[in-house]
Amino acid sequence: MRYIPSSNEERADMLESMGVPDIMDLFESIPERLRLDRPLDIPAAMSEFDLANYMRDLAARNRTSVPTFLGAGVYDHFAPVIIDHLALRSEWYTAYTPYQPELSQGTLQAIFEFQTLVCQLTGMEVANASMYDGSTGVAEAVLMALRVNRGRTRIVIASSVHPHYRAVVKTYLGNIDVDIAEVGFTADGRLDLSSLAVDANTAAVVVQSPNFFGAVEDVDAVCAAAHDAGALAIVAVAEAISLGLLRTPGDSGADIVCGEAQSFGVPMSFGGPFVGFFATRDKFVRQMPGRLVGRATDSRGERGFVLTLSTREQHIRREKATSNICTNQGLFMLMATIYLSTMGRKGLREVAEQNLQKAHYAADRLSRLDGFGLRFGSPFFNEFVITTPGPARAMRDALVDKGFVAGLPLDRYYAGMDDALLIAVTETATRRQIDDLASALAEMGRHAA
Amino acid sequence: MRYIPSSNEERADMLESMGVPDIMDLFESIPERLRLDRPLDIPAAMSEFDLANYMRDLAARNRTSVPTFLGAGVYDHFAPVIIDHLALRSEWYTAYTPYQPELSQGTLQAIFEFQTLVCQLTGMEVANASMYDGSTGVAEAVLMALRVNRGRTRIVIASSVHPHYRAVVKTYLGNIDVDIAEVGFTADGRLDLSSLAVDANTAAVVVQSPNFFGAVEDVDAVCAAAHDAGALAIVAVAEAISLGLLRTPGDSGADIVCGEAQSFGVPMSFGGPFVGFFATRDKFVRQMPGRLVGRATDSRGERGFVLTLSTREQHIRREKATSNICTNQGLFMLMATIYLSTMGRKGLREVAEQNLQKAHYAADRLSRLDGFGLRFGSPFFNEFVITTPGPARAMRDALVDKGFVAGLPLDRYYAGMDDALLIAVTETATRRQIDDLASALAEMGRHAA
Amino acid sequence: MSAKDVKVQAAAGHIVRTEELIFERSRAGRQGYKLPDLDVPAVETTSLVPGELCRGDIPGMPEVSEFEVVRHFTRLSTWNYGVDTGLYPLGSCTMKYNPKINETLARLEGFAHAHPMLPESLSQGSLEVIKQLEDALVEITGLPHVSLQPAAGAHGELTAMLAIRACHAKRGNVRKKVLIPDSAHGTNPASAIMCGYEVEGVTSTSRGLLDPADIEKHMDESVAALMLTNPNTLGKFEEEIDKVCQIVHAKGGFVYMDGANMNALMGVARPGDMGVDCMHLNLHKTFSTPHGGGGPGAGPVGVVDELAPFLPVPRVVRETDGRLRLDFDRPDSIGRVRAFFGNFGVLVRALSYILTLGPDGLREACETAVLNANYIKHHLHDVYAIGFEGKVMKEVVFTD
Amino acid sequence: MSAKDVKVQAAAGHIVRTEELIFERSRAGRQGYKLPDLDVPAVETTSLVPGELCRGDIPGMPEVSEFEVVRHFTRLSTWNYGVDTGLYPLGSCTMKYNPKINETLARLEGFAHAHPMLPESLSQGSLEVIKQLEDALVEITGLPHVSLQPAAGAHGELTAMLAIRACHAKRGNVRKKVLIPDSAHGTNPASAIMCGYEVEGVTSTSRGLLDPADIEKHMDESVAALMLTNPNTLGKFEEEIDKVCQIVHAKGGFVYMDGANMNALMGVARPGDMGVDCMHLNLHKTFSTPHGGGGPGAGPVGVVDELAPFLPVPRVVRETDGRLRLDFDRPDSIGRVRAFFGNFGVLVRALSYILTLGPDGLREACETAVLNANYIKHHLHDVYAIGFEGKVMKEVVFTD
Ligand SMILES: Cc1ncc(COP(=O)(O)O)c(C=O)c1O
Ligand SMILES: Cc1ncc(COP(=O)(O)O)c(C=O)c1O
Repeated sequence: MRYIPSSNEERADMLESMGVPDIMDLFESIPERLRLDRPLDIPAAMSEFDLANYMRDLAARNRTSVPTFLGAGVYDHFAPVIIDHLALRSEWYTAYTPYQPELSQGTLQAIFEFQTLVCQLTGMEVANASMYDGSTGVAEAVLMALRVNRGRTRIVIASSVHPHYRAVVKTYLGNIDVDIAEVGFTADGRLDLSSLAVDANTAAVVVQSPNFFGAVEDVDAVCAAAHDAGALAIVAVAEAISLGLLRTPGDSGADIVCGEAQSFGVPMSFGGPFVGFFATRDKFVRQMPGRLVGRATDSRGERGFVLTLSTREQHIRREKATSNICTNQGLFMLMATIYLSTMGRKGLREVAEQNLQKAHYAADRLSRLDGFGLRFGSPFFNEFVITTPGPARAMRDALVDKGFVAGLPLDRYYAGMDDALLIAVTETATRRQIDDLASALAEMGRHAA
Repeated sequence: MRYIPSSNEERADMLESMGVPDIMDLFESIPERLRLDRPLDIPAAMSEFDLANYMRDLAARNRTSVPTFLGAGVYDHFAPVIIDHLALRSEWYTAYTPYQPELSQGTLQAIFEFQTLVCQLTGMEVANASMYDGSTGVAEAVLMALRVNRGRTRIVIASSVHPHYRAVVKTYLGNIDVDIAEVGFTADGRLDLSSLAVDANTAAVVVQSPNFFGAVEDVDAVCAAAHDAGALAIVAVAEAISLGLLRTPGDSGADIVCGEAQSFGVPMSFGGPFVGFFATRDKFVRQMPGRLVGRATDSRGERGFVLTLSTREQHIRREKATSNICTNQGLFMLMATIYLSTMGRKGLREVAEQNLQKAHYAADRLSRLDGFGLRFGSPFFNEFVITTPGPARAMRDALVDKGFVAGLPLDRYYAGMDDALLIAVTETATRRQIDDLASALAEMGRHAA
Repeated sequence: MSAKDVKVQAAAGHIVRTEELIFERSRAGRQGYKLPDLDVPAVETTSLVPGELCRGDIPGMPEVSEFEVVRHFTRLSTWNYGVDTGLYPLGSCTMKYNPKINETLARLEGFAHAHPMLPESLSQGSLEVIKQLEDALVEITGLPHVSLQPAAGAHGELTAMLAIRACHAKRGNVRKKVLIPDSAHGTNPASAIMCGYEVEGVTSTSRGLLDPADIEKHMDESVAALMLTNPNTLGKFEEEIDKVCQIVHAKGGFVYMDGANMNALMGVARPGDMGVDCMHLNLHKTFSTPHGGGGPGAGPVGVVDELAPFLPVPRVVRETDGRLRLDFDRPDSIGRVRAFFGNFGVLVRALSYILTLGPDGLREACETAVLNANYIKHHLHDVYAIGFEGKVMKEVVFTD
Repeated sequence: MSAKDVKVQAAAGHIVRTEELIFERSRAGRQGYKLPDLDVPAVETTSLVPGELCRGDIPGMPEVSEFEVVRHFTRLSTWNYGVDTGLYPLGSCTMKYNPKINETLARLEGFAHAHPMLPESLSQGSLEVIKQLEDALVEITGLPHVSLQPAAGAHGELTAMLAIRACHAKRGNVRKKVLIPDSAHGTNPASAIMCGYEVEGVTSTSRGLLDPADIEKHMDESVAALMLTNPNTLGKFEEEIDKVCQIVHAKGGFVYMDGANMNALMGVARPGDMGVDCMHLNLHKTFSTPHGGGGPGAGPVGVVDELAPFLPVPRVVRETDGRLRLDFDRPDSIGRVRAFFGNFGVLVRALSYILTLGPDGLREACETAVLNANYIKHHLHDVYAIGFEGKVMKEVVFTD
């Protein structure tokens, strides 16, 4: 087996040196009755050449070359190629979790830089080394809020939060005695402040902005409402590029900001691996889940980086840990850090601007088509919902044959949204593609009418 | 410009610190009359995103997905993917020529390993750090032979040597007073020993094996004939995989072995960059062109590697150098070294065996088709010439539409070979592809008949 | 700021002796990117989003050239040590070779550029990867249902424990506690707690193993599950695991096995055959996917039939015509444990590994790991004190 | 064996302190590869090729696992220093950033997997790369014909000098010698000699420049060409280059310019406008393609109309319908200087660089290089003695 350094001969020699006649003698502690008495029934070993062809064939069965206007928490952004070149340096990806600082200064400094960038982007004070993804980050944020507001047993979450995120929160909270209340949205697609009831038993209010419909929420108002009742305000961000343009959740008063950083140079990869980010206020740091890296100075005054405050973590506190998270998304955290370093102060703003402009151009074009319209009237970033003449799902399917994935039909996510299509437009969509989509939709519209 | 570290502001500061009002003042030594008074007329700067699309479009205009049976000095072999992963480590490809050993031990040790591998494969005593490619290697070998046999002014070269190699020899020798005699081939496609005339004025005889037709030459006999007249025997190898199976040129008596190592893990890349190898006998080392790395021991007994015998080189001897070669094919030498290390002693043999077996299977199938036959009867490695019913070029062109590149028509290279197609079959050709080619040819044959 | 300043003894020296923070390389006006020109008519930003919803400039964010980014992260990388740099004889975490071909395949355009919300008809390649990997892991673990959704080992533990709890709930009694040996990885108790269970410790014998009699004592109707690690964190196989499982089952409990050390069993024995009800695997250990300096991982969960209805949604199902689809209609499911379908890129790598090794290769990897561990034990036996006597599996504990 | 054992003062220390030769890692039976099974009926080898034409085993060749190959070359690499590792202020050789995107693009399947003998109709992409790069270099150098065939700078020198000689030959007198300043790179005289010329040295003035009066003295009907470097190896621009060219031309000679230092002129001045007849460029310097630890490079040659017929075959020609083809019908050509069409993969990178920078970027790169060199000169002026006074271009010579 070409991945195993030693040869059969060497292994025989090793056995001999130990006075062990047969390799199976080393498995003597596994009782005969518990051993598998046949070879595994999986495909026979493939050569690299055959494997590459096999996987290439599988990959080709995904049709990824059609222009898609899909978003819904995963965005097709431009990623500078240096990200992949750098992340492919094996010192990064073959390294272990940075428990031994003397072998891990590279990873530790990168985490420190990531944490700092997350703080800059969110307007928060402290950030961790990453969560599995945006959805689990929100669930962990809610658990954290329950620790901070110990005794409170109610959570309010906007139904304009990504349906997957809400589902994960429900799964995570399913077995503890907590009440999850959903607050609906107004006709313009934003959290309905008038029905937002935060009481003294509410540990946190969760809002996402831009929300699942792409609309920019009035985060200041939501935070204020939460704070008025002593609840924490949790702000989720599924489209991290928006942080380059929109008012920071920190400025709006958020206590916890968490979300998905896939937009920062991470491939869509059928939904993962991604990288969740998580930031909060200094005063809550001991309740924060996940790893945290701090700057250290040695006796000679030289700088170094170490895992810090690890008493919060499961490998120290076992039953009392803030979370069970251990392995997180190290390498993809690195990729996001490289992305942000490359785009930098100006670039992130410019990408965000281009998303805003292109999405509005598209929304304008599509909503003018006969039979189509914008579902919601509130300000949006790079995603919006259009109403279609007839069922959106059928229309989406028909357009696939014309070479487009026009967006996500919302029928499965919200009642009464059979005619709603969620459309994302990033900087990678060309005007030509948008115009072509408009023409194709217009034609569909004429047939539907 | 994103590749330039400094900003406009910084550059302005630098100018100021030097008391220089305008950057153009630094160009004052270029007289006004010699300056370009307009911007260059080349396409405007592209973003990475646009560039990637642009080049992807160009690449897609090459049709490389059709199975090809082309060889003729460039072979489609399997290359383990680790080659590219390792060669993409920037310590390798962004390093300079290893003039400073303290910054270049990696490159120097790799060269040493390459040289050693080349010696093992060719059966020779000393090898250099690489030549541009196989063709220029042969030309340099001839020049070297003229230095070794100073005073002799004749070279004999087999016409079964790759036509490009012969052309390059002609170009390199065009301006010195040397006579190039070609010796033809027999009906079985090998150098015609009976008409090989080596006289006391002949500095070298050049033979290629396997030769351009894929046939294995009687290298022992050619070397003996050369040696009988005091000439050097130069053996060229265009298909380096053959070294895993065929008698080494060193054992056959070669004085210089040179050739193309593209087969060792180097992509075909429309003909370059490749990597020429060059080996000779210890006694001729001072006449050898190119760089040579030796093992050094420091005062503490530690091992290191250094460029050695550089008095042969142009940067020391200027007019008296053995060659003008300076930059060679460093990175591709590394790739070949990684290939050979990975395949190793057994793997190279196994690849060679598979080439032999598949090529003979193909030759057998194709030569049995009505109207087709084998042009030559001598033993061959992985390449052979078939005769076609009707012009081979037209047949090749017609087959392209059926999704094959069936081989190389030889009409442009040899008179009287209008019906000859040079076909290479490597380990990457599947039996299925060979069978399909046979069926397609059979059908063509029926139409031609 | 996230900076926590700590004093340590001595920072490690290195050939690249200094590397600033990326922020310290920043100078106003430097630029590392270039975007295509905007190809739609530009409209005033504030006419699209009201000014009060917008942020200003991002103070502190770096401004550096592309070249500086490259140098920075190249230099930083050289401060890391990884399996490609040299031997990494770390217990439990199975630092094995991360095959390069897997990195290449996970980056194939068709995989890397696949949006998870593409219609199923355009995602058959991804669904095949998931299905084929599930099938292979079913065979390797001997557990008939596998979910690939969990993002890491601890996430797999959580998922499995949630399924156990849901099953107990469905039966009418969620029960109160989970038995966990002291030597278990810290994530085990933390995961159990997250599912709302109390943790009760069980101790191992002087031979470093679980004692069935002791388990018998702990076991009653209030115990939802026993979480054990096998081979355990001392590197030893639980010789009476089948008996332990019978004891737990007899009282209506489930046995959860932490499969992080599965490298020492692959192809030789299957937890499903031992009576284990559910387990997680760490693909970033046993199945060669990179540790990545702390992730991403993947922590698939395998379960017996009884627990299958509770696995997370969606499940990948093969239709009679061979096509694959996503099944969301699982009323008993614990729901989603994360958005989308797991760390798909990691799954591509793990499948590639399994296809490369095949049945013989997996077993060879297992045998070689066990051999190497015992070899080290044998030859260091005189130098260090061995924590516990007897044959070890893939790791060995020394004390000094 | 190729081993030459040398004694040196001290081998450099390093974090990866030891790494054996790959041969020393070898053990019988280790294996780093797996091939697909042979899918045609296997026939006895000796029935295909007679035994006496075959070799035995290959003694000494390594037997190592894939993992060991990876570790070996990873560890070795860390002993190198490159532009990604840190500043590389090397004169003449223009160590500039090697953009990563260029590496990616050169590896596109359509380029990397293109066989050079594919019919032209299947190679239009490659031919476009060649044509478009030629066109850009024509504009940058001001010389109307460019050949991309030479594999490196020295190879370009040889190609150009062969063309000059062929042109003289066609005129009836190949001439005898070539004038070369003492300060020229060693490849210049070596290339001239390879073309059968004698070399005559010319000395520079105390300002480090050529003296037209001196050239005038050397120049007669026996001189085939003057080979100069501009900016020269002292980093200075030849201020009277146009006069020098006139002097050489007046006697029927050609002026060859070594363009290895073109980085300091790009976009600001063009050799073709100065009277230069031919030159080479080093794409692995000025146009950002990697040095690769000693190659591969590419050394395109640009020439005036008079020398164009002598350029190597084949030439890429655009048909009236826009398609490209290879033109072999060039009776005066010096022939082939290498097999196929040059270091194509390097050409892809250089074209990518030029398209990325555009006219403004190329000029900015040039200006910045000249600024940096003068800045160093200015600020180190008091510390070291400057070899020659006056403004420098992209490099500066210090003596100590
Ligand atoms: C025995 C054991 N269980 C569980 C885990 C947790 O896995 P992860 O870090 O992937 O969450 C680990 C590894 O850290 C482990 O070694
Ligand atoms: C001035 C000059 N001329 C010519 C060359 C030769 O170029 P190459 O090494 O590519 O053959 C070099 C570089 O080494 C050089 O600096």
